[in-house]
Amino acid sequence: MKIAVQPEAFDLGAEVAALYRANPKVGAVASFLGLVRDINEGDGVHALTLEHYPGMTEKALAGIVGQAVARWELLDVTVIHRVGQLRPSDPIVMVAVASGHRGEAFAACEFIMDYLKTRAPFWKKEVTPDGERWVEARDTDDAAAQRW
Amino acid sequence: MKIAVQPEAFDLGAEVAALYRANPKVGAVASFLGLVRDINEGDGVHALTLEHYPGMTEKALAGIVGQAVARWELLDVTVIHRVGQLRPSDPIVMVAVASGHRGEAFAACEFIMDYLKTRAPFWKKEVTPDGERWVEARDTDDAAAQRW
Amino acid sequence: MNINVLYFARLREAFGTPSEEVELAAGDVADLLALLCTRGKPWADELSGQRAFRVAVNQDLAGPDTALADGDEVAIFPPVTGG
Amino acid sequence: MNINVLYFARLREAFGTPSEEVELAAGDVADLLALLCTRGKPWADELSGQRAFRVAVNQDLAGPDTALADGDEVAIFPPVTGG
Repeated sequence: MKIAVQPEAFDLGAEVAALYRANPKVGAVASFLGLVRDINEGDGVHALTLEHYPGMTEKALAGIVGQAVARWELLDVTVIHRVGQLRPSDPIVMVAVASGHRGEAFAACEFIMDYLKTRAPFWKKEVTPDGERWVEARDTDDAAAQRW
Repeated sequence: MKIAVQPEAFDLGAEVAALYRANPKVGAVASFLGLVRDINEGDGVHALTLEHYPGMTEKALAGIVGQAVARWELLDVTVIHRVGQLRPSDPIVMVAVASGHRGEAFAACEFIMDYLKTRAPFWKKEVTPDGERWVEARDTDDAAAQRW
Repeated sequence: MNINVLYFARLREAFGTPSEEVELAAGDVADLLALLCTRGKPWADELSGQRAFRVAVNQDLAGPDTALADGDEVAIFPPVTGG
Repeated sequence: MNINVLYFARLREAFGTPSEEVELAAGDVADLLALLCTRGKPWADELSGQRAFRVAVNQDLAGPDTALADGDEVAIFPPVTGG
């Protein structure tokens, strides 16, 4: 398991390869990459700042991954979330889940993202032509997390 | 859209980057990587040969991707499936789906894999200590495809 | 009419050929399969319904009542196992 | 008892501080929030229930009836928006 909160960019391909190279029992890796969009709620986004709660962030992510490992037969999981200043098309978060078969990898990857979106203490502030603003939480994210 | 059937290896990270670099509206990329497992049905697998039906393979994959594009709001899709000789831990297939939001990217990626597994004309032959054998189709794959 | 019949994977090996031309009176996929089964083993073993197989007509998955026309490409193969 | 209270994101800006020590008689999260609301604006605007917020006690998400002990770290923040 690898959980990281960092300002630096990450390499999705290298992280996925690290999950299967060491373990020939891995038959499936489902992964997710979240990126800064230039349009949010109709306004152009020039930049994004990601604030977090150091200490709780890592604890929350480890708790979410632990729930996934308890629920599905997984071989390995990597979660990396960036903080600090980001620009449109910059990767923000990646989740990659290795398993023997695809159903469990897909379910666990989506579960981790849905829980991360509602339970991990990160906050986005956007810079738009009208100035800075905190991103509002989306009701659809609560609904997504409540499915599980 | 990119659909390829090839003996050559592919680069998951580069393929995912190609999906979002050109389009700042992409907020989410869900991807799947399928790999050769060294254990299938309890026997060690030394090598795998992937046979396909040239012509129909590409047509079937394009049809599956077309159904996904009609059903979800997607920005781009890449499907690459390898054929020929492969070894344990070699990547076999990748599907990557770019969208504005994660729910559609996850659903379409899993849909494409479930349909590919039951409708795209590829066949696996394994080399085990007991000799060669054709892999049998799994009932769970039919069940997975029938969900959609 | 003439039908170009292709076999893949286990069926290619069982029948010992990747393809053949089959002459068939007007009919559908079920008629073609019935004709092949009249040859006896291994055709009847594989195509009479005890073992699972799939059929594609002109590279689209097809059912037993899909009509056939002269020059059609009909592929017969085991359930797929890619991905 | 003394509670170390942390604020994040919009609430950190609204209250003009990332953290403070708050002295509280024995109680739970609801008691702490009620004490902060007695200060009036902007505390009452943000924490009296009209706007959504979340509370974590010692870095775990907590509800209003979570009991507090001396030295606890209580964080109050808007609904999260990462990922």
